[in-house]
Amino acid sequence: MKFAIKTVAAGAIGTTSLLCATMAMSQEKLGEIVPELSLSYYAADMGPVYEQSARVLSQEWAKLGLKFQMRPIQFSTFVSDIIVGGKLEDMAVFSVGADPDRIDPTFYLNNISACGQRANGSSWCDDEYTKMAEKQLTLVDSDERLKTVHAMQERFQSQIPWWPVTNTVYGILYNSDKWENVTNPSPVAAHENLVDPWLAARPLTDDRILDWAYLEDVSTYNPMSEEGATGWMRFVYDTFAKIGADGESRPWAAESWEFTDDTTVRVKLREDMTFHDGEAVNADDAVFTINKIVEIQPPTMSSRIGNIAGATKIDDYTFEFNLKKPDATFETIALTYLFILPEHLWADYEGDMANRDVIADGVAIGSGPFMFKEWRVNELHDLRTHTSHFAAPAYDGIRRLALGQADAIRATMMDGTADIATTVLPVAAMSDLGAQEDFLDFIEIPSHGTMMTWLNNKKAPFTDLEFRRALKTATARQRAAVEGWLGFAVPAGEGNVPRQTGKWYNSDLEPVAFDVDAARKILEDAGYGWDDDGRLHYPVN
Amino acid sequence: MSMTFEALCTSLESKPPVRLQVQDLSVTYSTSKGPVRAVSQINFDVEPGTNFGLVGESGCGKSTVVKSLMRLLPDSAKVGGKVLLDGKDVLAMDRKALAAVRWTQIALVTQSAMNSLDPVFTVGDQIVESIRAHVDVSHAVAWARAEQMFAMVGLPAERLREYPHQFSGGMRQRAVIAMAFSLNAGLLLADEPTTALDPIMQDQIMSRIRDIQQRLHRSMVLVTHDIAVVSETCETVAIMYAGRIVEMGPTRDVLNKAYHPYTMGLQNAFPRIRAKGESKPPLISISGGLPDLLHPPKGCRFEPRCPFSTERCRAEDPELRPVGTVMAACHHIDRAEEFRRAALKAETWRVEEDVQ
Amino acid sequence: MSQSEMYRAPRGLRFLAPMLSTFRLLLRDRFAFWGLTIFALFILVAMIAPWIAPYDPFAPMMTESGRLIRLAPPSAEHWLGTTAFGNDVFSQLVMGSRVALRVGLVAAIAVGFISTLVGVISGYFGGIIDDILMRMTDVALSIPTLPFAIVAVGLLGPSIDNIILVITLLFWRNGARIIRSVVLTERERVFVKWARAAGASHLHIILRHILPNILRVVFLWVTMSVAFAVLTEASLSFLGLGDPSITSWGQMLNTAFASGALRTAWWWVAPPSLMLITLISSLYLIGRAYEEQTNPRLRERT
Amino acid sequence: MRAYILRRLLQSMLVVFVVTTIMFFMFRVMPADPTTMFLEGGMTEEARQVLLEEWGLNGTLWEQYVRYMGNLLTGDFGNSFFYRKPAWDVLWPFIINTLWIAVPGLLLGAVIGSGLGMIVGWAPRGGKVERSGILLATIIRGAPSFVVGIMLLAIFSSWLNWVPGYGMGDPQGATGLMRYLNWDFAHHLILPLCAVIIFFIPENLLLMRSGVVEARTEDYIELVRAKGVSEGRVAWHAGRNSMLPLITWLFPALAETIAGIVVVEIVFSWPGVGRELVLAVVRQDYPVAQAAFFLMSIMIVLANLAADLTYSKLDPRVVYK
Repeated sequence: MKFAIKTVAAGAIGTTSLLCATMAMSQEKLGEIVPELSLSYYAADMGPVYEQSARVLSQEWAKLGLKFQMRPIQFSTFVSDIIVGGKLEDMAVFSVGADPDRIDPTFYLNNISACGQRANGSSWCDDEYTKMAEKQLTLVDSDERLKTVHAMQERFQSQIPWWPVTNTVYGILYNSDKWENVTNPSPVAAHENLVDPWLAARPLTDDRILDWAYLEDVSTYNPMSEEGATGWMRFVYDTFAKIGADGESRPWAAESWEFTDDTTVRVKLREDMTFHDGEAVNADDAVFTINKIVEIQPPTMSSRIGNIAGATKIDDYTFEFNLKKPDATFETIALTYLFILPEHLWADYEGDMANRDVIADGVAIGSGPFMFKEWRVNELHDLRTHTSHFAAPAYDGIRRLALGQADAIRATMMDGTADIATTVLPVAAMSDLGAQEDFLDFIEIPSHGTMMTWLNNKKAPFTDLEFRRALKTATARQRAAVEGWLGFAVPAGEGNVPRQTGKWYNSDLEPVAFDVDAARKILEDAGYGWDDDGRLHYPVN
Repeated sequence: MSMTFEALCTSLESKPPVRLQVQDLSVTYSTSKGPVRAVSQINFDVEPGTNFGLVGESGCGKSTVVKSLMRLLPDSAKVGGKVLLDGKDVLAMDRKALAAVRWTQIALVTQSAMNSLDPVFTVGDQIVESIRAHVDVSHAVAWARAEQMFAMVGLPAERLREYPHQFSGGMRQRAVIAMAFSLNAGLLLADEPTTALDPIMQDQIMSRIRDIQQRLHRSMVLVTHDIAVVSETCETVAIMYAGRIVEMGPTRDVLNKAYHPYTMGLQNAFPRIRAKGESKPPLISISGGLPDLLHPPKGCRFEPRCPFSTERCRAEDPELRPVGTVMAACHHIDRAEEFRRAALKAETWRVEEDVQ
Repeated sequence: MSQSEMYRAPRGLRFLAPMLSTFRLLLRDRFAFWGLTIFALFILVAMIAPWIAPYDPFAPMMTESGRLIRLAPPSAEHWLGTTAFGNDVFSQLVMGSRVALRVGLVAAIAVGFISTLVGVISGYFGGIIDDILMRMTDVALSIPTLPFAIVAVGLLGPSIDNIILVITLLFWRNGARIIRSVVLTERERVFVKWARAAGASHLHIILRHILPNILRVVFLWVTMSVAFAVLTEASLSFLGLGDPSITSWGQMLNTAFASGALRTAWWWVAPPSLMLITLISSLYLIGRAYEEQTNPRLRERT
Repeated sequence: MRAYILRRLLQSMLVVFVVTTIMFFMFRVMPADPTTMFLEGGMTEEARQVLLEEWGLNGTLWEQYVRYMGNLLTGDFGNSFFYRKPAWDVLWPFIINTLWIAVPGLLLGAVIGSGLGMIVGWAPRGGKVERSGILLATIIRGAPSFVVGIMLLAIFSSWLNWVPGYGMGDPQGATGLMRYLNWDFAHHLILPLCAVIIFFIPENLLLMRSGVVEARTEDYIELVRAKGVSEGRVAWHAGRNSMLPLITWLFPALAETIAGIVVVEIVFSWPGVGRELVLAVVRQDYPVAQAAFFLMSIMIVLANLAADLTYSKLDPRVVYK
């Protein structure tokens, strides 16, 4: 019996090795097979858009002979692992929001592209590009800075480390029977903006409270430790400047400002400003706030105050910022972000200011257009208009309902409990409602929010420029915009800066049209090959 | 305005005993294998204040008779004939009238002492429930009545607050008896009240029931398979076999001068206390079992086990006919004397093939 | 199913006999009959799902002019209309049955296996082992099911295999207790004591005497855990913690809910809800009727 | 009796301790770390270390565990990462909201369920009432609680528009304690409460029914009927005896019912502990999630204890050794 087994085994080994040999012969001009690639994207907790987009994009990429393993990941795990954790395995499709300070291109140029940056998940590191990135930060003169920014995009476009797929179109749905002059905050998302549409809106009926159906993202009313809802905080605590649609900073609490030299900015405050408790606002408050912030370095503000050395008072309504090094983004990122705290309420507070419970101490007092009235956690926020504010809105108060799910928001909009809805209810549903109901109007907000495709630039096959070029050529931007975002997104431009940021976008980058055959041609010229069942193989080297 | 305790007692004591007349009572159970005539053509009367015995092997339908008197049979049972309580037919009463009669006119002492009381209610509450269901009295007054009843059956009053599982078998039966008399019902149905108890307790309970009967002058139907108990307790007795009354009459006459072979056999099966010096009669049992009531035999139902059975017995079902002071359902009543003598000998009952 | 009936069964059928008799028993009960037929129907639909689904569940339905057919009510081409993303609801519904049964059956078998293992070991051996296992069950019993699942899936990532793992971790505990109590009664049976006295090994006793008798309870428990598994997966998916790359009914309802179409697109919301109800209640019907068979007191007495 | 309670209490505390430990390690193993929310905004590394320090997430896992357990004993659940105030202050108002739908839901569900169960159990065997009763109960039991929620929403809120389907009260409604004692709150409470009640009815119904079916064959039922009491009273005797299995199931089943309540809160945007737990998990806010979880396990353990105690009240035969 034992003898029989041995012969059978020997025969088996013989045949299999023969088979391998033949196999190898017919494929010998093919290199190793390109392994299955993992495609990470936001899971269902961020809504169905990402699942649909990832599926559409992977369908087209698969036509290059690639095979994908879909990997939905929850938002917080995605951010900490892939965006900042450096654990991007192969590819990722995700999106970044339309924050106001991203109208300044630094976030796209530096934070997610330059070497050594924490948020550079695609771990692309190009010395020439990074040198330009550091330089652009210091060019206070915007014309000179523009040239560098455009040159960086040129360099980026030649290397294609990653690329944007679509730019998000946000939306506002409002009750047009009860409110008018609801202006468009484009390119910034409504929930991040202050002026449009919130301060512009005017009531048509005697319901002079603007009810906003939204979700609960405010964690505290202490501006030094609030990170999620910076927009809402700026309703209560005024900032020195506001960013306009064209990317320029417009005067707000600061009447005017100028760079007296590369590292000092002289700021002239308005003289008619008062805090919610009636106290006048002057340079002392501003200087006190800035120096306190620089002194305690609150963790949540660290990324924006790193370059500020301190502030010195000149006279009652003027003071100077002292910067550590020249910073081109100061006007657009710092001035529109820093707020003014009432010195008379904070000066003698010993404890850890960043974690002070302002509501318990009753010091949720700023100089912004709205005064704090009430916060029922997970239910609603209630602010009343600060009538003596220079840009006070034409109604009595704003109330934000923390409904947090689409169906409830839809119901409140339909029965009039809510007057305006901005997110959570999908933009497509908003436009449907706007069309169906005559008392509801829909406004489209093209924004610089971007859905982008990241590649792991440290790992084959993404190290090969030709492969990256082919992959970008086979990126179905139009299909993702239509089928993923249901038409409420537009195919993105070229390079790494969104087209919606206005002058910063380098419009003469040569476009890469979507063409799967051209992409396969690029791979063929680069020596890649396909086996019988269509799978892509590396070039033989 | 609810009655006081004294008013309750006087009204109860003044209740007369009840006359029971059962006419052509028959009960048929519909089972998956077909209808079973458990009881057919039962007729008997119970004079007010007298005790009527119903005797027979277990499974002869005596419990079914008792239950049908109070309409406690399951829905699958169809009951025919009349049951007259002081002239009113219980079987014809509507639900409300029936509820009014139950426990006020006719009370029941069940057989299984073990769980005839609801385990999760105190015994006192259960007695009070039976009182307040019919009489508008406060809980305290009903409780006092319950204490009175407990005294009557020789149980300490504080036991009323305890639960059935804290009572012994005998005590539980006495509690049920106390409950039965709580409204001094005219007629007491005692369905084998002592079967589940040991002999000593049996005797105590039966003597307890007897002297209550005398004192309260109630009528009673006592169901048992124990001839000794019947002979000491009941004035008249009916012997049942396979759903039929085979012999009925004054207890003394039926037991001493039985006319139906089954009655004779039944007596042999029970130890009888003889006057000193008499020879100890051998205990003779009746071999065989009850007929299958699904397909009852054409002739006399006792025929297969009767040592004196004849061709006629097999062919024709004998009617209950009066003879002397009793009634018996047998074709050969005239040969009773001869049968009685033969019945005493053991070999008569050792049934060889069809003795002629 | 008396002992003798089982022993007459030929040697090989020792395990099959109780199952066959259980099956016959179930068919006699009206509820179980309907439960079984509906469940069988689901299994059939799940098996032939790819062939009867007219479109790919995720394929976007386009008009000729390339416009996405969104939220279209039921029509000839789309029997159950389309979703907010232009996918065909009927195809998603049919493919959803595959997911539900895959989760249900795999999780139930795993749960059944673990609960039987724990139940038999702690019931049969008793003593320290029994205490430890039972204390573990106590702890497991006091963990709230869905919150644990929410945390665990949030932790492990929302793939379907993680959900099955979480369900298994959650639902073995109730079964272990039920099976242990049955094993305790079986262990006291005379023939078990006799077999022990005759020197039979533990394993032999468990396999030949204990297990066949408790198969019925295990069967009851497995049926119930299929229902629990389907229910938990649907709840997790509805809360947005399910696996978005598959088309489970819970996921469909989550997408509908997140698109605010709950009140308008009834054709998108009603079918998955009804499917869930029918599948889970058919399983409960089987479990319930089965429960009644095993408990003589409940059996209808005619 | 007291010895038994003591032993049960100790046992419960052990169970809660073990559950909390499991939860602690589960969160710590979680891949994402809670500073994620800030990382996207580009927080520097030192700032992140300051935060970790502040949240007690520094040091070895063991140190964190000992620190967490130590605080737990003093009732300090740690500070919420998101709200940056004690987790207990965050959760405290939500507990009342959850109890508003959990307790009445549980009780009404049990009462209605067992009442129906008694009717179905008392009906003639194999009759129409029994069959339709069982079928209906099984179907409702088969419906996941969010399906029940969605159906209630679709029918009563959007189609008939009788009841609002979200939130706890009109935004400008009363505040403080008064908000719970007005019509507007009751108006908003109706739907979620019905969802929880419906979620409870089937189990109660089926259990009571099988209890009554078993009890009605007992001898004492015959004697009670012989006493000439009303048919309802006779049924009450059977029902009263079937309460025991019901109670033993009812309280420990809270572990499953909390699941139902979580989903109901999400569907109806009811600001309760369940909804906060889901939000906390998505936000990686460990302390709040752990505190919410701790609360729920406490509720279940107390429920088990309550079941034991009421059991003795209901069944005098049970004696505590």
